[in-house]
Amino acid sequence: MSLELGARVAERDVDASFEINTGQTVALLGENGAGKSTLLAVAAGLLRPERGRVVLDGQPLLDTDNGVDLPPHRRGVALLSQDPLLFPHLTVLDNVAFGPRSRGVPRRDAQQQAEHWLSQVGALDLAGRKPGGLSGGQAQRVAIARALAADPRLLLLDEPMASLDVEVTPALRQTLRGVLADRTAVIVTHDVLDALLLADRVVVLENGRIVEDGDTRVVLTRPRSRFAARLAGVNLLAGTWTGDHVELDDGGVLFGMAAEPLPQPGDRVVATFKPHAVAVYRDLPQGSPRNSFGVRIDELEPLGDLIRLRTEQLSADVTLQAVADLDLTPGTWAAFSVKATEIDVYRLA
Amino acid sequence: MSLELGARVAERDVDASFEINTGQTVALLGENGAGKSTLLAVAAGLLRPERGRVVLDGQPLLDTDNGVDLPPHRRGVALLSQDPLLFPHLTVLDNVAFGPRSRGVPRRDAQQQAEHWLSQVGALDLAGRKPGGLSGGQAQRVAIARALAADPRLLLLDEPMASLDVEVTPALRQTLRGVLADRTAVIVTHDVLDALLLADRVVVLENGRIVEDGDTRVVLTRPRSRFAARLAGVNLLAGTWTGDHVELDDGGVLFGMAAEPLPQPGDRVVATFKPHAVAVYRDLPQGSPRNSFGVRIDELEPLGDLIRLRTEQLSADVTLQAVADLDLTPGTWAAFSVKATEIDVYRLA
Amino acid sequence: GCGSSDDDKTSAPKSETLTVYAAASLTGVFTDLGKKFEADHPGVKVTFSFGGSSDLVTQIQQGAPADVFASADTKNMDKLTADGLQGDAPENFASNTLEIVTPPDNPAKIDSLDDLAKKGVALVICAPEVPCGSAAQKVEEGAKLTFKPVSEEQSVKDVLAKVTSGEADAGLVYVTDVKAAGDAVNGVTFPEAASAVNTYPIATLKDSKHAALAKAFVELVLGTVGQEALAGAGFAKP
Amino acid sequence: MGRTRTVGLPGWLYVPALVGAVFVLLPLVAIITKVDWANFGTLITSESSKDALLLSLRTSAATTVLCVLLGVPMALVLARTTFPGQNVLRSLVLLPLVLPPVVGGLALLYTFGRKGLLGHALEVMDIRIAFSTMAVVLAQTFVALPFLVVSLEGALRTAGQRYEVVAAGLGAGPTTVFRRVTLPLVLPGLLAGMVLSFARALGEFGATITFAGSLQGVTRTLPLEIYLQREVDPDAAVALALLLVVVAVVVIALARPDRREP
Amino acid sequence: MGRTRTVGLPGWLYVPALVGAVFVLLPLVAIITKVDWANFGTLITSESSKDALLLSLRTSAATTVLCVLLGVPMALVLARTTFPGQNVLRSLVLLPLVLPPVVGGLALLYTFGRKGLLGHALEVMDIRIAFSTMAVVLAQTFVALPFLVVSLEGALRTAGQRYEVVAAGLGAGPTTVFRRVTLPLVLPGLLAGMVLSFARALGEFGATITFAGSLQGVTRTLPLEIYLQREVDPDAAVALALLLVVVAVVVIALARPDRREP
Ligand SMILES: Nc1ncnc2c1ncn2[C@@H]1O[C@H](COP(=O)(O)OP(=O)(O)OP(=O)(O)O)[C@@H](O)[C@H]1O
Ligand SMILES: Nc1ncnc2c1ncn2[C@@H]1O[C@H](COP(=O)(O)OP(=O)(O)OP(=O)(O)O)[C@@H](O)[C@H]1O
Ligand code: MOO
Ligand SMILES: [Mg+2]
Ligand SMILES: [Mg+2]
Repeated sequence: MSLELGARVAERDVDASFEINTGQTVALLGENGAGKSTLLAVAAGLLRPERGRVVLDGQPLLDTDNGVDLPPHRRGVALLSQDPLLFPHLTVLDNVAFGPRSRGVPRRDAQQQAEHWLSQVGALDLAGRKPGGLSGGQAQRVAIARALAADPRLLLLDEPMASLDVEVTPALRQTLRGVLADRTAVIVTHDVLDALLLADRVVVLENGRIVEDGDTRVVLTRPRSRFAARLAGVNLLAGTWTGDHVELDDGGVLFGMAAEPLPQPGDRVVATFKPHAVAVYRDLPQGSPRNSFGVRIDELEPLGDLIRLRTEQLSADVTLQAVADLDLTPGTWAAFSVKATEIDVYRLA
Repeated sequence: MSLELGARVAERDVDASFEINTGQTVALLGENGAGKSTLLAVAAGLLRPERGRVVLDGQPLLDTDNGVDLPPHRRGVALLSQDPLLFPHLTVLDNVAFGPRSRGVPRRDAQQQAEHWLSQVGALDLAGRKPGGLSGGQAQRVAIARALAADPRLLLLDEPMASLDVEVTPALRQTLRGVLADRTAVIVTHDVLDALLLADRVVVLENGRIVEDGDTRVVLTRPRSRFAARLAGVNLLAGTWTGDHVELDDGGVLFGMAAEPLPQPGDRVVATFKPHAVAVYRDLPQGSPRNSFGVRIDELEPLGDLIRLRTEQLSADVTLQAVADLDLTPGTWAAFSVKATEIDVYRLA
Repeated sequence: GCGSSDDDKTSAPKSETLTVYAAASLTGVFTDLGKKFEADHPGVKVTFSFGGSSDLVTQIQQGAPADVFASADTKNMDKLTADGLQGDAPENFASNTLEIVTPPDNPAKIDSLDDLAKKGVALVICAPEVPCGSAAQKVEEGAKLTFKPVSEEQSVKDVLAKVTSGEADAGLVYVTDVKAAGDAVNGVTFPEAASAVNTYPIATLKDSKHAALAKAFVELVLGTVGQEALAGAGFAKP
Repeated sequence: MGRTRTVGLPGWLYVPALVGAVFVLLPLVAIITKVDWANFGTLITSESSKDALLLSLRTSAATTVLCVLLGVPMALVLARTTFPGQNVLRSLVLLPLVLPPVVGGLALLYTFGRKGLLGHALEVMDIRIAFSTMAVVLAQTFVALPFLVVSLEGALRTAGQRYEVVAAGLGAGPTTVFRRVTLPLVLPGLLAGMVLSFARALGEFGATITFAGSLQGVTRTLPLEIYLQREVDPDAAVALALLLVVVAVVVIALARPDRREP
Repeated sequence: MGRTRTVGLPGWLYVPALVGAVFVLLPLVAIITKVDWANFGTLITSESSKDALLLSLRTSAATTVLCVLLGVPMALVLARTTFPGQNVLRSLVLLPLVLPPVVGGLALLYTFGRKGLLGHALEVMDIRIAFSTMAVVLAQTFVALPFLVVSLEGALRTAGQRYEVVAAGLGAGPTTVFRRVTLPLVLPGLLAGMVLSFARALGEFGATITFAGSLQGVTRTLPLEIYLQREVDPDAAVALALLLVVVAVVVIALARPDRREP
């Protein structure tokens, strides 16, 4: 294990710990206030937790039990925080060259490196400007370049893609992908695409505790937490396995296919199914899908050529035609119906 | 016309002007640095342009030609900027109650209103906190509540949804939808969903100039600018109409269906088609679709159950199966092929 | 001064500096005498440090490089001799008596010492703690009067300033101060002044590196030239 | 509790910092060694000492209030508006700092004295300022005002106007912005300025003696009393100086706000 | 050019601001009315005046340098570290502000004088500080240092540590952070502090006359010369005071940085 990051910060109700391998990238997901930035601050040495342990490539950076606490500049950890915080007195170029210069790289080389990273984020034309004269997205790009140019042993990115435009996002994601490929990194994001494309692993935080931790694709296809399910765009319902079906926590009953490792009666389980698999009717149907729910439609979202219908707990993807035929608008009552074969049931760890 | 907003700021290379009706919401789109925040700052009275005109419901707020320039607090314009800027010395509740209190609402009523808006953004539990103790997304939500509570005649929202988690985004979008329904508002966003669901009109800025301005659905289904096309997720190619086909700016030829108003030979046109309509092969095919391009695949993005293939200019949506069969990875060369019936050709205004 | 190189009788005109610490009230006279002394002793420069007598004593006690000290009262000179810092024994070279001072137009119509005790006269005198104040107190007690001053100043110059600025109707200062102030004030002499005479002593200092020059300067002050200059400024014989 | 981390200072920096601290503290120690402890109590509790101390505290407090009333608006105008000649005005407002206090006192006499610029006007209104406690307050305010203006203007500029602009956008008029945003945000700077002006007023000597004179209980503040005692009883002067130091330390420590990082 | 908008000030605020400005400026006008313009040139160009002016400029410049060398580290230690007794230390460092300068001069004498705390040690090393130009610089530094420390500490606290923390995260050690981030960011505050200390040094009188004495060309600075001239030639004193004011205004105006909103 190459990065071990654990911290307890009672004041913020955060108590979490995870490990990743050298060269791996982990996506840290979770709702606002879950504790994502807090964990990054501990890793970067900006916040001293009551108890914490940060070990990078075998070197303890922080170990409250043994009184180890390296200052930030000796950790080799670069943090791109949610606020770009570009040095206001330096030009964009000098901001990006700051990391290399601090490592002792000669001025000209540092500036060349800075130019390289600025061009990678599509901001080379801003090199001579002062941060005060940048737009929000421009500042964010420069901050990304500055973090990357620092060439740290551990890279921490807190919502790097927020406030970037659609023109630059795919290209930048591509750049980050290259940069993160052979680098130990933690990336905080609210975007499932970032997680899917950039991270090998996903850690999901809820109220300061880790509720899910695993391979990205596994977590996003077989989510065990509501948050991951929401993020992955699949429907997730929690309940108890009876041996035959799931007794949902809110009282209903759900039939589905139990997946390996098979749950035992009484086990806690989650049932997941894709929005695509949901058939929508105006009235509760009679027929083969044994799983039907009366729902109130909250929201309609276009999704490619389809429309995603959202209810309080579930989503269904239907065609525009269906929306028109059924006259679905926010507020309408409808019936969602799912075939049991489309439902996967997993035992919770 | 109820809001007229025009400004020239040479220093930032911005020169744009548009109008909207009372109660309408316009989405201001454009790449980073296009001038979106600049226009909002002019409307709010925070930036004085060399030339500018802001008229709200017939009352001139700014008119450089006639020397009118109302101070910000007398404009009835609330701006939610990209940086939340919550007052650090006031609690969250008092921050949100600040607007009502400034309007002269008694303390208790103002606090009740504040509580209402806090609950709307899912931040009621933060009411007693100081802004210094909020996470990035929490602060953003409070800032939204504060802007809404000010109950302005004109509401300006600069990327309100950035850094919000997936749990809260749909609900908040729903809230904003209700709030914006009967309100004159300008919303800056990088998210097509926000534009689609919240705005009646779309204005697209490029390099400080307006390149597109129209009904949201029209702009997003028949985009005339590269940026709008990218945002809408459709492919867009520009060229000249010959009377029979489009001569593309980069040299190729494209056959498509000319839409009303019919272009005349020599007219500048744009051709658009959906990623869904693109068939993908490993080699250039012989057959009915006369439009084929050799492309290098840059990126694969999951999109619901499909995969979106991105090239430098075009996108194609294909099934996972197809990706596997054709062994498509970033860097592969492939052929994109589109039937002429799937291509719409519009005359540029 | 353990036999330092202070043999100034050598005629070689090497540049030497004599440093004189003198009470502030001597500023005018001593500056002139200094010029005279320089003329008589080519190659010698006289510099003065003028200040309140007690400040000067403190400084000399802390090692100030003074060759001569001229005090405005015997009390401060006594502090110096108590520490054994004087060279030759101090000698009195002048004295000063009090005089009433009023603005030129004399708005309160002050003619005598008794008038100072009148109601409504804005009188300013020195605080009893400083030499001119103790003199004023002596005069007051001697005449069996009770002054109601609006201010008890720290120094004679502060009293004078209040009168020249027209702020005060009358003040008690030294004869020399009235003379120095010229047209800016009006002086009123009074017989009771004789009961409080302030004596000025002068001495060379033990640590002086220019003992002979210092002695010469003291002699100049005590001699006819010095006495004439002092008389010209209004000082009386000791 | 989790603590936000401070970036360390370079080690070499502590050397000059220590030299500086010693340089300032050693003279204070020197004073303490000179104190005649046996008679300390009686020295500082004499009638005149108590009068002087009380007068000093009263006038310094009044001065601080006056500095706030005049200085806060001045700092705001300097920091938040631009007008031609602003830089010259700012330099001029700083002048009482550079003027030797005695000259400052003279200047006040030339202004408010019986024969001063405003003398006639004041006489007509039957206001006599010289030799009154009011004169002490004016003299102290004259020398202390720049301290408040300078430190508050600095705080206002550093704080910037971002929050004020937000408040205006929410509909708050200038007075509301001033009361609910500007003032609370620069409170630490204001308190620092108040401490500085109080301290400067407490130590003021030259301008007071020149403009206000020196009468026990009316115009003779503690510094004047110290100066006077020095003539007759250096022990008493040293004891009083120490008293002044203690009073200042107490006031400064009490007034010091709980300054947390913003 | 597009201009960022300032939020207006409440109108009533201009009244006290004007009163304050008049209160500070009127005495200066009063001085000017007292100047004997006919002889102004000869009064200020006398040998002793020139000596005094030069000495004042030289010593004040040296004082400013010394204040920067000692004060910047002190301000950093006060603003960026925490240690027990810090608040007491801060109050003590402020003390020269509150000490009447004459008492400050006495304290310096008790420290560096022949019979002072360090007197013996200095004598052994054959260093004579009191009554030399060095003594003037020390006296001025003693009274001017708190100005630099206070204004810089305020600037450091207001600027916060966010950028320093970012710099450390990018791998910059404490010295690099200090040189490339901290110092440039608080430059306006540092310049303000330097102006204040220079101004205070230029006007210093009481501590200088007590600790350094008043020898022409060696220790008699402009304020001392003014005081002396008042004894013999009040016109000359007023002329010199005006000269001091002009010098101060010029220096302050030259040093004033182009302070833009951050
Ligand atoms: N400086 C602070 N002092 C005290 N509590 C804080 C502070 N900053 C954040 N918190 C609290 O700690 C918890 C975790 O905050 P953190 O910033 O780590 O959240 P986050 O997961 O990064 O959220 P977001 O997605 O909104 O950025 C939140 O409840 C927040 O309110
Ligand atoms: N304070 C400023 N001074 C000078 N130029 C500025 C300033 N702020 C922004 N600019 C420049 O003006 C242009 C428009 O900036 P603006 O902030 O309006 O962009 P934007 O459309 O809001 O971008 P984003 O999506 O990144 O927020 C940009 O080129 C930017 O660099
Ligand atoms: O020198 Mo004195 O002490 O003027 O009276
Ligand atoms: Mg966060
Ligand atoms: Mg913007």
